Amino acid sequence: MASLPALRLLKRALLADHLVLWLCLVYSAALAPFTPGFASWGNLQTILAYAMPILVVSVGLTLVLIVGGIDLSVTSIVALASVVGGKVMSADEGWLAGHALAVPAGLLAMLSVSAGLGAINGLAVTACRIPPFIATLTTMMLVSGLAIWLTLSRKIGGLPPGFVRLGQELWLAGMTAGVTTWLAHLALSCTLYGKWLYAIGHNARAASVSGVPVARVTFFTYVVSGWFAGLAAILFTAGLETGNPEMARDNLLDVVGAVVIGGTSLYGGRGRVSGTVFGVLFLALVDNSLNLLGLTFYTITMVKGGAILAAALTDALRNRLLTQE
Amino acid sequence: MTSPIASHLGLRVLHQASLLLFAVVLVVFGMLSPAFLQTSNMVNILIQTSSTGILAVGMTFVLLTAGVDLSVGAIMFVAAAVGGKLILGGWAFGGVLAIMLGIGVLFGALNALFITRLAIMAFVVTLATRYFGRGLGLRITETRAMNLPESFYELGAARLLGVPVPVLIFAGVVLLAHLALTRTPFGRQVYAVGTDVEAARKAGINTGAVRFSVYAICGLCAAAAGIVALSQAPAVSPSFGNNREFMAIAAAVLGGTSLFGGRGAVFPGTVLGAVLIQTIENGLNVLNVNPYLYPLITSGVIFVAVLLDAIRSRVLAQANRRRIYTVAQPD
Amino acid sequence: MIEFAHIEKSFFGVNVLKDVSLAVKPGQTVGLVGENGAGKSTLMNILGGNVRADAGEMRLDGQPYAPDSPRDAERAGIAFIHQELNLFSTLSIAENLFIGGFPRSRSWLPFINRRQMLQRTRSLLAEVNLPHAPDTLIERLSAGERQLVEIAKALALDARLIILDEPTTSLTARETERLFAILARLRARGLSLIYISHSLDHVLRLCDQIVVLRDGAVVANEPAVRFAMDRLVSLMVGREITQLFPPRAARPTKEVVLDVRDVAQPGIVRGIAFQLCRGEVLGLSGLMGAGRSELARILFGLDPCAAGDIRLEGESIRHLPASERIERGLAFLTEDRRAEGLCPEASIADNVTLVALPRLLRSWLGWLDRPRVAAEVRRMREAVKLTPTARDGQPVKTLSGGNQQKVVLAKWLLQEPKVFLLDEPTRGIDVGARYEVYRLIRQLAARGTGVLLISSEVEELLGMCDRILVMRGGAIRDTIEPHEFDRERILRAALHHGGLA
Amino acid sequence: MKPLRRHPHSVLHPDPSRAAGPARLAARLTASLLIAACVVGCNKSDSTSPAGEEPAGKQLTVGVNFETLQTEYWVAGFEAIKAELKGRNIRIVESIADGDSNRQLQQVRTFVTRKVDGIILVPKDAKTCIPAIKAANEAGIPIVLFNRPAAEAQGVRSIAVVADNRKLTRETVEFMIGEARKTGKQHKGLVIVGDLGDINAIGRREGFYDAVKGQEAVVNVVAEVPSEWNQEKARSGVVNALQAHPDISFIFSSSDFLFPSVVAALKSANKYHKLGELGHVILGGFDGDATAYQMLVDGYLDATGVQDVYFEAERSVQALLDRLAGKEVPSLIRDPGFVIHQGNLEAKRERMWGAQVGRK
Repeated sequence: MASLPALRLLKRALLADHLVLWLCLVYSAALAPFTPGFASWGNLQTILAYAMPILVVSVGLTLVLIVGGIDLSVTSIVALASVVGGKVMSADEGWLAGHALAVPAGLLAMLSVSAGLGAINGLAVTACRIPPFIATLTTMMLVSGLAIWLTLSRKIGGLPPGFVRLGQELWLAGMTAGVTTWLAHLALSCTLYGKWLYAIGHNARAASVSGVPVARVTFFTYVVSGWFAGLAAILFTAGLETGNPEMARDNLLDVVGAVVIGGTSLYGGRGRVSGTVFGVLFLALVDNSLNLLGLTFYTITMVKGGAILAAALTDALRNRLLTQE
Repeated sequence: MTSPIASHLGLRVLHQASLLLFAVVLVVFGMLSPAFLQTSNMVNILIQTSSTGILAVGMTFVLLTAGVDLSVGAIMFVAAAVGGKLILGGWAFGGVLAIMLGIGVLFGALNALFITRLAIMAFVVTLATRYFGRGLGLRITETRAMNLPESFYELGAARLLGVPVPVLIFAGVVLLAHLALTRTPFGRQVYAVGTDVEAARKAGINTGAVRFSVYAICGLCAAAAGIVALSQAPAVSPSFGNNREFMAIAAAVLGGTSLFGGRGAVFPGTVLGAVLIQTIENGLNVLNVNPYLYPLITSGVIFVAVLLDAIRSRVLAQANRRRIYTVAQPD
Repeated sequence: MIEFAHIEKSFFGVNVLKDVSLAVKPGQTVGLVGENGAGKSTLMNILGGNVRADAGEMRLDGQPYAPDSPRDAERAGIAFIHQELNLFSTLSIAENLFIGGFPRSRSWLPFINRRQMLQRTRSLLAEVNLPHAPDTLIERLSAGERQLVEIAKALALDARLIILDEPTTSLTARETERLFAILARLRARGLSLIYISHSLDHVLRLCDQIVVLRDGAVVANEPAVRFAMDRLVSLMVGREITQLFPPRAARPTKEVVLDVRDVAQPGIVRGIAFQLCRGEVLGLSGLMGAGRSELARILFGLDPCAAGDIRLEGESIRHLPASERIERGLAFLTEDRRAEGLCPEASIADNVTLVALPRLLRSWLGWLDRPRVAAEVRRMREAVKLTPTARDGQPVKTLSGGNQQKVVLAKWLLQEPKVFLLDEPTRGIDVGARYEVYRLIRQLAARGTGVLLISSEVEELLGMCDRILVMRGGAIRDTIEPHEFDRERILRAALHHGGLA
Repeated sequence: MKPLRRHPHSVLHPDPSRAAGPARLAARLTASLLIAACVVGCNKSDSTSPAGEEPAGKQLTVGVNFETLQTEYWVAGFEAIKAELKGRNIRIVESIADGDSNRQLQQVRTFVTRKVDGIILVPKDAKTCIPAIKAANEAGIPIVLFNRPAAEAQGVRSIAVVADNRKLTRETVEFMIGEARKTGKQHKGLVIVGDLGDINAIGRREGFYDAVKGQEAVVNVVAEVPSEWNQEKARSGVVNALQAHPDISFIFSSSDFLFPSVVAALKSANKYHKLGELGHVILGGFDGDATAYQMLVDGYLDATGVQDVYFEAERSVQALLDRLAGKEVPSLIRDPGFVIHQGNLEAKRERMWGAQVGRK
């Protein structure tokens, strides 16, 4: 049966290590001739600028999924951090308006608030032992409500130019996202923390018997996830030059979708940062190309659903092939 | 060490934690506004719970098998969009309702097909169908709000023996679901599958069929919830049913349903959870609270409920821990 | 009653069953023994309808029998009681008995006839001597009681043949006796049994006929009276094992390494006091539920300790968390390998290094020293003689039970523990792997580690230990020195001079 | 004899630590390429050829981006702009941001990539659209903001064609208060606010409070119902408020599209009566959609604030063409809008988009 060369090729493709990356490349190659402006530097920039902040959120979520949890509050943390940043830095209404230290203080505030919110999630999950899904669902509602309440729905403009540069100059944003993603990758593959993360995701009880400080590592992971959301908030906020209480409001399922397409398991213990990178890239490519093709956004929504399903199907097929062999 | 009597009392209180919280919410709102505790307002709360409640009942089936369905809001939307189109196209009301329910089942079956046959995680499948459904619904409605004729409004306003029809539908769904879960072989098998799929398969249960059914039921409930929602506000807007899945899950979890499967009940559990959420919303309306505080208060109460539940299961686990010796056995 | 004729089965090109033929007569109890991987489970899965044979046939009462599902097998009157019980903890006893087919009230209504169900449950529970109400939830029953529910379930199906796979592993001695009494009654009623177990004394005691499988083929099929323990073992292993326990290399020292002083936890254990010396193998005997595992968990820091003191090399560790006790040299092999011992989906390498990783870092940042990690994995694999065909990156769930246990041992040995708590280290593993485990224990002791060996098998304790403690009701009831070693004395202390039921 | 062994490499999940060399290398290369691309790419941003030069004789292409099409109002605006462009033989590229400002930014950049000649944008809000406008400015593409203005920002050029939500709402509510005053008694008032994340919803909420401020003798606002632009929430909110205050007799809805919910709630409380009938609740709204038009015609609705969609569409396209032709165009074009009520229904219905849509 497998003697047909085409079939064998398909099988090998399915088992390839970076399937999603190849998918991205094939997809791009296939669409480029038909899509005006798709294969251009400008468009690549557009895609990257769009994908960068989402990537940072997704990487944080990847860690949480590997440890066997889930964090539904990441995008609302982005919103609140964005608001806090605006409140600190804005020339119009910021507490430190015009101050020389406004930008560093704003960055610090954004990152620490988001890490703090991550800590609340972490406490709810580890100390209170609330299932992560419901714990972070609650904080999602709370945090986004808080962001809107703090600003009374207003967007905060007048952000200092030094801060805005972070989002305007793509290389700065690219460096920030790239470096943190790379760090997360290294942490997962080369450090004790990474090994512990996978072990807890595989079997938290066995890990705890083996002396892994399960509660501490899990807690820390939620903090990191919150921190990544804060970092993403910096990119989002600088990119849109606005502290916005509904920043990233509709991105939650995009983020989860991208991570899952990247091959991270919702059951914990399985997943890679590189997969998430390609998952984010894939969704961004789909979104961008369909936009360029002038398709209506509901068609794009449907195609995205199809893409997620297709990715999951491929993953299932691949696992079946692996166990059959 | 606390005395056994005190800990026993504490246990009994914790057992009824969600009921207690519910009572606290009622008393607080009642004290702040006399209008709140009027019978007519209680009826209002029930009417307003109906839609989310039905959705949560369907969700309970899925959660009991350790699955999840993120697409219910989208199913509601598609069913309502198609139903709206048909009824504006002059179709008979009864026929439209039947078709809407059919769409719900169909969508649920689609979810089920991917989840049971192709063994993809429910979270991912229903996330994908959620996108798909919302896109499809927007396509059908051409992204604009659709106002529906009187028939839906009449359904919502009608009363049978003095009981509003939406409440009757809700009660009917709850009764059927409760009987199905507690009194039929299928219901008990749902619990079995949720506790341990592999064991259920070995026990000769057709696990595929059971899991298939729960998603179909969930789809059916979603469509029914859509109908009840339309009877409340006879219009399909592009945000119809958006993010309802989270409310439904929250209601089921507040009612004591475990996200890990095998534990939970439609009655009183899920019903209580759904009513609690709606009661908060209603009370805030009645008290004319600043709209910015709504999400903060609602999520605060949910958090307390969830926390109480977590404490309860911890205390229970401790109390149920096997004792090796008792004081009565001096040896 | 049931006949297997020339059954063949292979998985992924590996022959698991080779021309297996055997028969079970009505009312007969057949013991099925063999090392892990000998093909027992596959054969029984074919009989139970979980797997189909590649070749050969089965005959039930002379009729060809080829079940497609467990349901088919049940309809034919064959019930399979798995080692991991198939009960649903959140359902009641009655519901568990009838989960596969509830009695209906009326044919056109889908409702369960509860009255009939409860009534039948009551009579079935009476048959297995279980005095619980039919609507008791399974989660409130002990392991032994659950086993009895499983048997009642088989009876509810009107089974004529019951397959029991390792039914006694999680039972206390008293519960085992109770089970055997019920099995005897069932036999008297004409039921056939197939009994699979590593506890050879149980097999010898219970069965009429014993079939020995080795590498997928039947190597002996004779009446039980023709077997003796050592013959069974050598048939299973395929070579003579002259000595089941490896020889002692060194004597224990008098240097105390673990000092337990009046440890107590209300409701669990009380007044626990003993000393463990360097190089000593201290046995901990007692019935299941006597508090042995609980004591080990308290010593290791997984469960709280209300009173008393635990000293490791003279320093109190009572208030330290498990992770710090590990750092100070404590190790703990738990009884539940799958739930607490291993990360089944993770690789061999990751499992082996899990405990020792903090010592294999290159810098304080948590950077792993990969070459060293790989070297340590290699060293430990050799030390525990892990099967050489497995790759380091292979998930441990694909290994046999014995090899999995070796991985757990390797994980702790890498830490070079000063005190090793072993809770049922040989449960559910085959004879060859058992010997390896014993050898490793000896080696540890010889290197000066203090070993606390918890076991339900008295033979194992007698063969391995320098001293044996006996627990009952959460307290230590007897301490037995080598010159007093005696099966009966241990059992008497464990049962409180009641003797066996 | 040993049984056949499975090939050790193919059995299980790919092991990251010993993944096949070439695949891994390729993956790393691509990843670094992408990062490099973005670093190089941004320096090139100036070099994207400006598309602003006069396209003599060539068919023009205009990108139309709407933040949302969630309400009929936006659909009507969208249709009006498209009709306007088609009438002038201009090609249209469209995209909808679905309420996501980040996506909107990407979509505008996509327009720039496609080298459109002009952009008509309905921004998500005043501030988050600034980077999008900058992107268009940099590429030299004129950009018109439809219905929503951008916040003041240095060096950012755009043309905005807008109605003032706050002002128009204030006028509408002031008209309602006038009607209320005529009854000679004090009314209890209710306001339905929209999604608290939506800038227009906030503008209307503020307009409402501007108008009722100091008018407590006529209208005492006893209930504020948040709707999140959700019809079911709006209905239950009104029902609940009526529970607390059964004598509410003055309701302003921040959007006409919530009227079906308001009507349903009033009907169930038996309070839905025509103007002049006993127990009439003074009703007002905003947008001027088909439902509102029908309610006006049927005599249930007192007033609604109408934004002049056709005016805005025509002016937007004209402004774009003028700018392309090198003419001077003011940066803010006001749509005065108007309050439509029973008194001016006949005169104004031609400019009420809901009346036109309803007639179709």
